[in-house]
Amino acid sequence: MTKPAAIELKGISKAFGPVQANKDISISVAPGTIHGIIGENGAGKSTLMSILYGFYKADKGEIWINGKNTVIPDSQAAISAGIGMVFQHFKLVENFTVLENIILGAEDGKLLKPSLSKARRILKELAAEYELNVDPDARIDEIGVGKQQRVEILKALYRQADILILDEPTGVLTPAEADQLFRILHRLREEGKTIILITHKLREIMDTTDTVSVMRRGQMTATVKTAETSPAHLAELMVGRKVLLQVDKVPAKPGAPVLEIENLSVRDEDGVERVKGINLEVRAGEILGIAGVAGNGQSELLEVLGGMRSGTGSIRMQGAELPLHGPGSHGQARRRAHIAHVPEDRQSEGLIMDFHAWENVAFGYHRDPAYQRGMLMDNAALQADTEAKMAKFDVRPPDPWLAAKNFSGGNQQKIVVAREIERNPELLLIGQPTRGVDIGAIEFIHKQIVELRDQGKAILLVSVELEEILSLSDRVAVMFDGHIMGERLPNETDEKELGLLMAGVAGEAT
Amino acid sequence: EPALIFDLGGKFDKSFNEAAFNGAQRWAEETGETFREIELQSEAQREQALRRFAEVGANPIVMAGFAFADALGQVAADYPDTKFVIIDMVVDAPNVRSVVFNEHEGSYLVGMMAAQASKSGTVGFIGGMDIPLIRKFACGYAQGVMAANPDAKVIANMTGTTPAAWNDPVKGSELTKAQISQGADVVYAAAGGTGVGVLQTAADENILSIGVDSNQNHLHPGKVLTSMMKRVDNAVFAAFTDGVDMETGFNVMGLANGGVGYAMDDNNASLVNADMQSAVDAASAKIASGELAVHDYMSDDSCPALNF
Amino acid sequence: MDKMPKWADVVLIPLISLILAAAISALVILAIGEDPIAAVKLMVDGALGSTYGWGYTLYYATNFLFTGLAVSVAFHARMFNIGGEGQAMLGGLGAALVCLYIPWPHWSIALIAAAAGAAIFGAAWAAIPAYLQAKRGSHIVITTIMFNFIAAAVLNYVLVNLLRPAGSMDPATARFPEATHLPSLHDILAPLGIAFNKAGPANVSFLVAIAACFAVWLLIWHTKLGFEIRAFGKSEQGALYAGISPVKITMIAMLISGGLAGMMATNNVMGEAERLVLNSTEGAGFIGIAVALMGRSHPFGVFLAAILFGFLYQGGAELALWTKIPREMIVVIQALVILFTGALDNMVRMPLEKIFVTLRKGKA
Amino acid sequence: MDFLTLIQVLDSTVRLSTPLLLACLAGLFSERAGIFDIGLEGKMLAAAFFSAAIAAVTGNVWLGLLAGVTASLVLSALHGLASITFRGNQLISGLAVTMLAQGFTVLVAQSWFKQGGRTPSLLAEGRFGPITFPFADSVAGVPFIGPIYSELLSGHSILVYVAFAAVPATWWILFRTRFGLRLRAVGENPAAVDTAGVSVVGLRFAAVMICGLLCGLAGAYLATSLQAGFVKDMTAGRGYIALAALIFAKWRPWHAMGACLLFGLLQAVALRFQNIELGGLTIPVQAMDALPYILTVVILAGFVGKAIPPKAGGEPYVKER
Ligand SMILES: Nc1ncnc2c1ncn2[C@@H]1O[C@H](COP(=O)(O)OP(=O)(O)OP(=O)(O)O)[C@@H](O)[C@H]1O
Ligand SMILES: Nc1ncnc2c1ncn2[C@@H]1O[C@H](COP(=O)(O)OP(=O)(O)OP(=O)(O)O)[C@@H](O)[C@H]1O
Ligand SMILES: [Mg+2]
Ligand SMILES: [Mg+2]
Repeated sequence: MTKPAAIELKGISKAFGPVQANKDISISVAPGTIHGIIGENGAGKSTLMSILYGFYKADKGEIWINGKNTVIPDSQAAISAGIGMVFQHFKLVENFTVLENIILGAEDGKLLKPSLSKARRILKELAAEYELNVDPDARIDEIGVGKQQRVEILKALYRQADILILDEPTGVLTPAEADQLFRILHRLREEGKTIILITHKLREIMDTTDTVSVMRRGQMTATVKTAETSPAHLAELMVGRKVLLQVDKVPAKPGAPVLEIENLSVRDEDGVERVKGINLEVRAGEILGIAGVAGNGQSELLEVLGGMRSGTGSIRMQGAELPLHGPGSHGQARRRAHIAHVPEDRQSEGLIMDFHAWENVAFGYHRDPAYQRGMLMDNAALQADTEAKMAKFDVRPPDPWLAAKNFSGGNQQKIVVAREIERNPELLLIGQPTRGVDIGAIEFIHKQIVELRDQGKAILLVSVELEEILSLSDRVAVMFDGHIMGERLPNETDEKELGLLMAGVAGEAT
Repeated sequence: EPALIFDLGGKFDKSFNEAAFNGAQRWAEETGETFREIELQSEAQREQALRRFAEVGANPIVMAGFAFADALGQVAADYPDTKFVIIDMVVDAPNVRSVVFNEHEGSYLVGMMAAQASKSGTVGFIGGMDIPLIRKFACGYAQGVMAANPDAKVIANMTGTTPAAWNDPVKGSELTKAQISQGADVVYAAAGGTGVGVLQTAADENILSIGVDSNQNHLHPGKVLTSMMKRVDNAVFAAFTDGVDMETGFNVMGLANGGVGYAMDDNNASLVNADMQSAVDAASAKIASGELAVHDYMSDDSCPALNF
Repeated sequence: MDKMPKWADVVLIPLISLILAAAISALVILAIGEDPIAAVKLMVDGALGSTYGWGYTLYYATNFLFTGLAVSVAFHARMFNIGGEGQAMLGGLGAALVCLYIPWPHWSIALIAAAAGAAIFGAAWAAIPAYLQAKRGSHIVITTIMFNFIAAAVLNYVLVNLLRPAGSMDPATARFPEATHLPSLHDILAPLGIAFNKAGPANVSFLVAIAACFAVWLLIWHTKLGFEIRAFGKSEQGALYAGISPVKITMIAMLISGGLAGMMATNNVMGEAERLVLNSTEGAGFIGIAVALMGRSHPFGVFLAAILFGFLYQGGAELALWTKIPREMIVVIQALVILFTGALDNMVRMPLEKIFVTLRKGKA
Repeated sequence: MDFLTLIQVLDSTVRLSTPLLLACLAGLFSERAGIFDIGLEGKMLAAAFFSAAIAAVTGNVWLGLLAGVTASLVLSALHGLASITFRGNQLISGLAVTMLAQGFTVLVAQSWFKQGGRTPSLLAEGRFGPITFPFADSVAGVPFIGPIYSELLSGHSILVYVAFAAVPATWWILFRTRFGLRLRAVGENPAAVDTAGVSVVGLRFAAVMICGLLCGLAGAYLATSLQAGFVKDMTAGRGYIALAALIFAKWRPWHAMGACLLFGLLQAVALRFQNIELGGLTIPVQAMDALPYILTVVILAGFVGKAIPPKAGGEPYVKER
């Protein structure tokens, strides 16, 4: 007799108001396997898993765990059933210590002390067993996202989860951290645990999973054995058409320097120096990629160039000096200097989530005379402009009156990119252009960036995705601890060398 | 049908408005007739209430409180056949009777009693909202204290600067405690609802207090030295009794015509000895006859006996 | 896609909430032994049944329009201005100084000047909490509450020690000169052949308030500044990205807010009392919060809500005038209206949304 | 200032701090759990009225206390219903609760006692009397220590001691117990608590009810201990001052005590030293009255810096949009 499925979902449906996030979904996952789930943004992956974890309640459907029909009204029930979940957005209390986060909800008695000491002991064992080292007394907001994810995994293991769900775990990890995560996942599988992995990265699916399910618009469209499929096939299942997985571009023809950065330093709110006297140059018609592990100063570099923070040193745009602090160093002034900026975080920076699409298309450029009529704003002109941009960038749905929050992540990103690229800037600053974006949209956004380059514009690309950096950039600079560790040409280097530079090893500092 | 309008402090403030109400009530009981009344909700309603009553034919209309003066000034001319009575303020119009009280005179008398009853030579005054009218009380009181004991010390405090000061017994209580620790052993409260806290604390701490407007001696028998009576009730009663044919004009209620005075009853009989009473009665007679003039703070905004 | 049609959101929900508030108020009236139906009749009659009633209803509504707009503008920049009361008090001082110390040839010029004076004083009173919020991060809810208390003390000092005419014991200024007296609705409507009761205090400031509604609407939805205020209110981080200065927007939004609250003085001080008295604001600053909430911070909504609260105020006054129901009843009713329309509106919305979603599914 | 005056001022500080402290700790529980509460004022007021009313009717102060606390709990439940169950705006709910209490107390007082919205004055059994420490009288004469013991420490009502004992208790509950850990977590990140299998709604209601309990004590203290009966609006803005103290204390129990003592001291000083003469210049009484408020602003602006509230504070926990 074969063992019953670790997880079996039967006919799960879930609606958020008018949005049907899951429609009659059934899957079954064998114990001791890693099961991948892929799908476009908004396909309903997170919703499905949250139902399994008792975070949302399904409108319809049954959940069977290890062959038993199990009702999961809340997360407590899911935990008792041996399910652990690492959410796309971590569920940690930021000003608590690691230890406190781990015992939260799983305390042993009414008093904290015994729980804490027991957790400390078990944590040590787990850390040793799975190479999951974290300082139990560190506060969450003091440790990096990679470590935070470890805490989430430890939380699940501490609760003795047999089934582990990971929702886009590698979106925020460095390649090394991702590799380590997958090592751990394999270990867990060997121990007989069942793992569900949601990701947008087909390579991870191919390398890690045993089976894979594809979701589209709330429905489960296919479940296949990983060994019997290919990335191209999966991509097609996901998007419903053939997708180009490689960036298609001709060699760059760099022109005159557009942006010249000299001895630029930036401090953050706490006075810590995050960018330490760097020198860089971006030329017309080239893409300069900045590689680096998150938190090594790339974000601050983008922000100071985009006018969101102040710094010291000097930056020149087409030969003209731009102020780095005080009046004239704000985002409006940068825009007037023909610098466009796609920020790293579209939801909290690039867009106002409650604004209509047309307001978001004006956002940042709302002072543009073309949008004014006398003392008032010309809202009609703006709406027309938005419709045009939405059509050109294939934003779906093409409705200028829809609030930004009601678009999927990929379409949100398209709105931001459309706004910035359509300004025809001399310099485009673009951070994490495809973070959490599905492959259909990735393909489209990459094409737009390359097209802009081919028009002779300068592009400064910051991404933690090495693959993206290598495939898009004409030149790669690696940042570590606020310094530029070195510059490489993408065809003369490989992920390994860059990985070393990103870790601060070797390379001649500039 | 006559009408009575209470000021923002409310009908049952245990002092001023309540005195007015008692006067009306007495009239109603004696005549068996009814009257209209309203407690104001806001400043803007003053004029509204006046017009409303005038329009439905209430006559006379009595209003308790100086703050009506402005509104009445606007309204009186529009209703020449209606008689208006305003208490605590003067409005010059042919159909208005203005009743003012010589609170400084009454306060002078209770000030004398305070000084005589005090063993420490320090007495207190706790006012409600810091407005000239209350300073008038304080000034008369201080003069009385000085008259009885030139070495005495008067500690005067106001509860606050907003209308909330009429209704903050907690603060009244703390002020009393503060005055006690500064040596006061008699306190005079001219503070509306705040005074309830003053009298309470004085009783708790075993010192004497003096009530105001109505007879408050009964609130803490044996602990309230006396009350400065301001016979608003008489004024209202008289107005209602005079009815539509009343004489209008300026009407001063002082010691001479029984408009102010001090309260004696069973509750405080044991506290007031014959010496005290005779001294006070003598002063009272002198003031009534004009022989003794008590300075009115509001006449020149200053007080010879007290610094504010 | 939204769950409900817009009309349901802006009309149906507030309406049901109001009915609930009214129902509970009726129960309270019943509980204290009075007749709720007679009470409602009295309120409607007294507030809306005659031009006399309208004169008062619109007068109160004018106050609430100004403070409601003030709160709304701050809301759009995500600031909770609880200081409308204090700002309106100081606005009164500004209007009084303008009216008392400058001889004006005609009321219209005086009105413009007094409105400006009131707005400047109100804005100045809002400026300090705004500055502290912008620069020092001091919570504006707390600082504006504190500034209400401080304003009361300042006004008290000024009225008692500085502006009170000699010999007067009313802590109030002298009467403003004749030339600054504003025409009442009676004066305005008479030439048009409309008979409006002479007694009601509603005056030309009502029209100013309506103009202010329109101006705020233009500002918020049709100007660059309004765009920036709304963007800042929705996302401070986003504003920074777009080059919108948080300090600047915080200051400007609060100055406008304080200015609007201050301008209430044209109605209650200049238009009605024609002198500055203590506590002339009568809590309108707090009612403005309810008005802004009920009006969903939209000028048109604020207009309707202000009329509603004007009705409640005037109706409540009539109630106190002709029945034994104490004046605090009206405070209870207001609290219930605020509770149901502002805090408990999801109680109505949640089931309603379900109904609409099912309806739509049925159709699809 | 001589030593005795100092003792008196401090004694008065203790009395005036007590309602602030109880209300401040009440707010602390609620806000630490992510529910902002500007309705402290209203709850205190309701408790003040009902404790005084029932104490007046029954002549039993303990029954009064029970009634006061119950009234405050009812309003807390209303606030919880609005802001937790129905995810309404917490500030509005707090405001409505306060207004409701302001109107309702007077309405009921008028309907029950017909004394213009106040209760009859309470007699001795209707009030919490002072608790005299052992030997208080005998050591009163000892210099320095004597007055401190007999005046400052001894002789307060039981609720004063309860208030000050509540400070370490609050600290212990918040930082040493499972409940406290969860309560703090739910104010920072309710989703974390939810996904850890603990009920957000349950925790928040518990916090709000504790808040109600403490506000009830504060109100009862005002009406049956500090005073002898209820009068309209007798809380006089104390709920707001308590909120300011809470922010000043950055939501920490011991600091809350410090802040409340400071505000109590300010009030005591303002009461005691009106019309202060400074080198011939008389500081007007209005300035002294406004002093606590001015200082609150100054403190918020100058000394506290950015007071960062619990992260999830003020926001309803919404899972499904
Ligand atoms: N809490 C919620 N309330 C309302 N609608 C929601 C909620 N969460 C998700 N949705 C909607 O449900 C749909 C499915 O969302 P879900 O997050 O499950 O997609 P996903 O496949 O995980 O997408 P992504 O790849 O972007 O993470 C989307 O249309 C989304 O907008
Ligand atoms: N986003 C834009 N795109 C094109 N032109 C712009 C843009 N913003 C401003 N301008 C031009 O610059 C002029 C000055 O604009 P603006 O008033 O915003 O500048 P500023 O006063 O320096 O900005 P701020 O007031 O934010 O300091 C405008 O009249 C317009 O012609
Ligand atoms: Mg997802
Ligand atoms: Mg400009």
